[in-house]
Amino acid sequence: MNFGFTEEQELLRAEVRKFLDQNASLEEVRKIVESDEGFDRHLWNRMAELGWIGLTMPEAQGGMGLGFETFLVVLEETGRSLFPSPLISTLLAARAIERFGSEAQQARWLPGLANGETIGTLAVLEESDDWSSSGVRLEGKRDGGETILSGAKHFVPDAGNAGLFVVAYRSGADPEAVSLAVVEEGADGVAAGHLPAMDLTKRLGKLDLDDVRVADDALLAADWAGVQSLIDLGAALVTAETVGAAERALEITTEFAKQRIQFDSPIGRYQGVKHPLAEMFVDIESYKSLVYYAIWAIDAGDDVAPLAVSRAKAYVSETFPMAGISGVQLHGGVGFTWEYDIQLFLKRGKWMRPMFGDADYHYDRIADLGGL
Amino acid sequence: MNFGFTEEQELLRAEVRKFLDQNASLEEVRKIVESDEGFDRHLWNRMAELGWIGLTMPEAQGGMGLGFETFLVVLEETGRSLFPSPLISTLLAARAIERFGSEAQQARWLPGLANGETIGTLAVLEESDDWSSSGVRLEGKRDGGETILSGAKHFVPDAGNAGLFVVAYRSGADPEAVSLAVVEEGADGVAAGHLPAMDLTKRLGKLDLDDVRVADDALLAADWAGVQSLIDLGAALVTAETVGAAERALEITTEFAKQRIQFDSPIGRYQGVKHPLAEMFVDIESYKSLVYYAIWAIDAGDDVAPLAVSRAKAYVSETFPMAGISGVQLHGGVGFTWEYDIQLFLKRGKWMRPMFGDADYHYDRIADLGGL
Amino acid sequence: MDFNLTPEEAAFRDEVRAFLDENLDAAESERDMNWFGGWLKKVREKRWVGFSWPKEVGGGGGTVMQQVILKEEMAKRKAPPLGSCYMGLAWVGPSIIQYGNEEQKQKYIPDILDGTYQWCTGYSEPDSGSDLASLKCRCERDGDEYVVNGQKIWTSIAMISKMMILLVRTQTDVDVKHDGITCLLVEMDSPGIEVRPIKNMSGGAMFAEVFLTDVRVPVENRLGAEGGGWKVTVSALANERSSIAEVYGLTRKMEELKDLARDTERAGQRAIDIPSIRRRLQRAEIRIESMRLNGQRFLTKQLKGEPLGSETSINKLHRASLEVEMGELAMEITGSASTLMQGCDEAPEDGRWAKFALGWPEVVIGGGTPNIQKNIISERILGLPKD
Amino acid sequence: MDFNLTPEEAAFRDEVRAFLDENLDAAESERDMNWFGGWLKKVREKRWVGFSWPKEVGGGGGTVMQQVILKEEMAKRKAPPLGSCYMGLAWVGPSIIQYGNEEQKQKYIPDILDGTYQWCTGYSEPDSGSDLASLKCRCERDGDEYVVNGQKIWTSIAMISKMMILLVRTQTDVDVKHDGITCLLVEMDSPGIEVRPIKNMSGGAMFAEVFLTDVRVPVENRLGAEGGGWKVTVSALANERSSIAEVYGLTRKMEELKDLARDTERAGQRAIDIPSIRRRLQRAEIRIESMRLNGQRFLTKQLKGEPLGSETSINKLHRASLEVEMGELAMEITGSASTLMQGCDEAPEDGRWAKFALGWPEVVIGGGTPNIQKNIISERILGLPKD
Repeated sequence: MNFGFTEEQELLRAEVRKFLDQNASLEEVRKIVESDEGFDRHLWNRMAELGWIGLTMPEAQGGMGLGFETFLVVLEETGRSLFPSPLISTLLAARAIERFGSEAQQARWLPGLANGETIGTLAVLEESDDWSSSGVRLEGKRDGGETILSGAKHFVPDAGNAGLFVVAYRSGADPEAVSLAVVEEGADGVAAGHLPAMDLTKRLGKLDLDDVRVADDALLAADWAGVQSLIDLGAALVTAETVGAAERALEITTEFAKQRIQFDSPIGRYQGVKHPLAEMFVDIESYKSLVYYAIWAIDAGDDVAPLAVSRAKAYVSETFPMAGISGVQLHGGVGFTWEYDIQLFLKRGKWMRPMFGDADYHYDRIADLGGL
Repeated sequence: MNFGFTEEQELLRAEVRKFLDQNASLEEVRKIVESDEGFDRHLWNRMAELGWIGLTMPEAQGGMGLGFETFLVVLEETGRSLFPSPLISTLLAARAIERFGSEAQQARWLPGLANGETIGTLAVLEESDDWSSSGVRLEGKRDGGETILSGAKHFVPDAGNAGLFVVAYRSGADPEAVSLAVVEEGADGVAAGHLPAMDLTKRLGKLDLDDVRVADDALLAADWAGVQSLIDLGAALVTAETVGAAERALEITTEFAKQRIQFDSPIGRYQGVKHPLAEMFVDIESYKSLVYYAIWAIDAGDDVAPLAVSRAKAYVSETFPMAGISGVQLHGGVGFTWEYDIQLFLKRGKWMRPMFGDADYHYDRIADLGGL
Repeated sequence: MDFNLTPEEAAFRDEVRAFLDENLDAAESERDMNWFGGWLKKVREKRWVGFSWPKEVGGGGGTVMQQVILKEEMAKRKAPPLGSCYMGLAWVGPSIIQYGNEEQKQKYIPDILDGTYQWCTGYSEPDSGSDLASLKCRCERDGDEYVVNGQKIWTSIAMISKMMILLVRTQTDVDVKHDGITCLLVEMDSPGIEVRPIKNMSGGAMFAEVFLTDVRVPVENRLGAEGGGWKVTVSALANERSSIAEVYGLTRKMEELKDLARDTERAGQRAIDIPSIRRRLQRAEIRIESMRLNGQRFLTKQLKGEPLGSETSINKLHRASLEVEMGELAMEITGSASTLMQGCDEAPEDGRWAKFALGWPEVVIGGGTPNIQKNIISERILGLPKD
Repeated sequence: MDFNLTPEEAAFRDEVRAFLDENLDAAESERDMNWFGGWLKKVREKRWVGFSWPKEVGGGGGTVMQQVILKEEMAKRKAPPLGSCYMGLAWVGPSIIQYGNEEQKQKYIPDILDGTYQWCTGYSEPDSGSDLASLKCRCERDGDEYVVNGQKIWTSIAMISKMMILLVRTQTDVDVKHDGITCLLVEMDSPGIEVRPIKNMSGGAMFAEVFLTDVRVPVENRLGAEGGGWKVTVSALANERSSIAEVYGLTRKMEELKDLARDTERAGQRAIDIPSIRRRLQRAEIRIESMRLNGQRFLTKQLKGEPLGSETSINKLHRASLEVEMGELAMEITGSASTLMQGCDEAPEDGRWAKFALGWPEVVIGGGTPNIQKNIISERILGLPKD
């Protein structure tokens, strides 16, 4: 029984925190998101050099071959600083290629993903906003040894910056006949862009596919169970990143409560302020435990993984958005001004809630998986 | 627009409160419920003499012919003092006879109900605990000009003390073919008694009917809509009585918070104590408004009555049980001892919750009635 | 109790309904600023702008019940506002009517009713918080002028206002801090006034900071007596006690939210049919209904001539949680699209719900945070000791 | 991270499972007191009673991980308790092992392990509240005896105990109130002891008040040094920090609650299929799972030799709300029958859920009210100022 991080992992955490503190303070982050791309390609490349992007990718392809448990440490830190980057998206694309791609496919795409040159993303949802297999209606039509994709993918994270899309498409009549294709930006008929976002540190976009011809060597050998394992992973990674964001939101509000004087004493003296903060702490520590365990289970290939992920995501989807609201409320008048940082975390809460399934989806999933 | 009580009604309230303060302090109530019957027949008779039991019954039958709006005032007071009595039960039985009985039937039973001699009750539920028409399975079999009832009615309020049962029975094959029969205690095959109760001030029991022969002159001309209007009335009266109980629970806990000293100051100084009390106050004032309005609508014969009742009961069923728990918790260690009064209100909350439909039932009813 | 209308009240309600039938059937596409201008003209003709004000100043002289009926019918039909000078109608006008001299009434009231320009209210200061009377904005008399120096904050629509009703301190050596406060009517283009909008988290700005440096205000622009400004303010504040309008605003928003839940499909079913969504909508609706009825209970007190006290905090607390909850519900209903903002086809209803979900703090915190409301109830109504 | 068991740990788990397979298959009807006696004998033979205690005093010498495994497997199979001297195993035994002399160990430990009789703990006093060290129970030495006068409250099972571990004040003129406290082992049938059960709202009594009037206790019954009683207590309290056992208790109750929801029909459907019920059960189950994992994170700290601090309040808060919520859920599931009590056929499971729904305060308030836990977290962990 060991529910803690190794010394190496703690060193990595310190390294990432130092990097982000120096390069991506919240003040800096506010500037970065004002740019067209919404992230800083220079910092992205430096993170790639430090090996953080390829951390979980195979060593043979330029990665470091480590587990998601180690990557967790990076994500908690990017969450803390609301760091804008296509990290989770790129990782999911790479994971798809690693698990369902041939050696040739891995060699073709993974090195570019690991070294930061290519930004990847996973495109599953369509207009129906349905994470089940029946939500995937984009048909892969066979035509002369190629597969033609025509339609649109919605709510695609980092769509406007991605060079590589791992696209879920319908491969047959069976409800679960869904597979994955790799589509590259710049190919004929591929158009993608960002949409106006509430949380400027996280961009969603749309991918339009207009008679895009995909050669067989760009099809991955995934079935619906495989796609679902990627959705699970996405939910786990988003939840892990939220742990960091939530801890920072709690810190910022706690600090405010210590500093802000009203009626001659800090507002943090009042139970009406301190008790909600204590409740936030209890929630954060609890979904932290849930997501750590889920990520351990993913790494260990344990059957409990999907259930563990859904429990964590249901908990965080239900509680963190309200924590953001509570944080703003406890700040009083200034909390909702653009100038104060707490509102950035409120927005992160709203972005996070539906990502890779909201609470309703995950409660239903728990039931489908044989849980309650 | 007038959402207030008349001077006469306020005088009645003062009179009832004085009577109950003098005769039914909580100390006295604790003694009364230890008796076999669980209520005080002497006080009951005095209340009858004062006209309170027959308040809403027709003047021609010994009642006072007033509206439920006036009776509301009595109920808030019996709620305040957790006064144990078959008041609501008797009223519902009388209402059934008044609305669905012939003049002869009214003359036969109402005077006894109005003057306190007969205790009445309404028996609808069966083992299935289902308030819909399909919950009534007790069949009325016709045999030689009589109707034979054989089966059991469950969760019958005041069953052990009632002399007269208004029993819902199935009168035909249609799902809504339900009517009412008057069954008297002492008749062949009728057996009823109380069951061990959590809230000793409110007794539930079971009515067993073993080939009970009911003559036609004991059948009321009610259909399912009529039965449902009685259920609605029951829900409204229970909610009204709860308003009084809730106000008293809040008073007791507030008083405790003012008196109880910890770390050199009254615990009521802390927001962790005072804010839950403020929230209780908001809830009480709000379901008070809802139930007053519902009872006005019943008196006025307004179509909104069922919807208004269900809104009030859903609100009170969801909030008052938690208020009782909160009251006990705010008392700290002593709250759960038999000696302190606050636990009596916690129990009242649990008794009230399912009576004439819990929150789930009433939310569904709201939807059935064309609401949300 | 009697919730029925008298024949006279019913007749007035029918008049309002008939007006709405006639004037609200314009197609949605026609509802542009021109349409709104026409609407304002028509309701002005009916004397429904400033309906509660006396007829002799140009108001409608409506009774309390008539005001309620008018607000209710307007809200039910989602009618646009009655008048366009928002702060003038809510705060400034009543103060001028009660404390202004004849000249001031003639100069300002007609423009407020016609919506000729906007007013703002210079009350709060950075350090005054909920303790309004502790304001410090300095004011010295210099001949026929007052000279003002200080700062105001949380001033709504200051950036588009032509006039400001301003509270200043004309006397500092007072025993009671409520004394020595004076109320001035100030032109916003006076030299020395700087307005800095406070950007909110939606990226817009409803409030501003107002900096006043040697701003000269003619003495005739004083409202009420010198040192009598607190009374002027309190009467304006009292005017805001009734929550009837808020309830109808919420009711209207609730109807729109239900429409959203009916029209949004989530994984093959209507959002409104998802049990967790439906139950939360139901709960919210019941709470709004209880606010409506609470408001009617308060109204009954008012009609009997009794003053309203701290019980108005009840509906404020309901509203605070409902504004948050309804925004969150809109987010959950619209799912992955919930955080898309105005300016793209994919954003539900062009991002208005996303904006709504960021808009509660201005409403909730503006009226005093929930914690403050709970203190008011527990201390003033329940009699618990101050913290 | 590694949640897998080592081969040795897995072997121990298998041993426990095999034992349970063999000894728990007795039919339910056989599970009477005789059966329980047999069970106690068998687990005593396995040395699983006092499993954490050193082997030399008769304990099992189990490692921390083995203790966790044993508790987990027992809870999963709903096995009866390991031992019957509840307070002795939880509080008294560890104190005697650490502070008792050889004679005391030989005299008391075997009886605790065998469950020969019950112990109770005389710690709290009417005015001491959460400030245990402020206790006042007077104690003067008279030759070879101590003479005790005072009152204790919230003493569990005092009415059925033969012995009491009692904290008294042997010195009053101390600088620090923790000094001057002494720990005595007292026979409950000593003259001058009066036990008054505190009737709880279920009508039963788990706690009692204990009145001590000129109670004479031989000096050899002192545990630890005179004036060193606080240390003895603190070590016993520290023993209670791990929440592993609580979690399995809740898990077990949750399984029973799910069974109840599956077996109860409400208006034609299983209660578990009613969306509002199911969602609340799901939420509760996730919180219990998070408690289990929180406990394992704390356990990891313990295994690394780090002390546990205020973070144990996390699971205490979860537990407090879960105990209430699960009781309420049981009530809602059983509907109209929910408030029927033991002693009639109509009461669901003979009224055990009704009793459960009244039983949370003893658990929740006993461990410090939720408000106190929130103060601990916000002050000691988050560093907010004291109120």
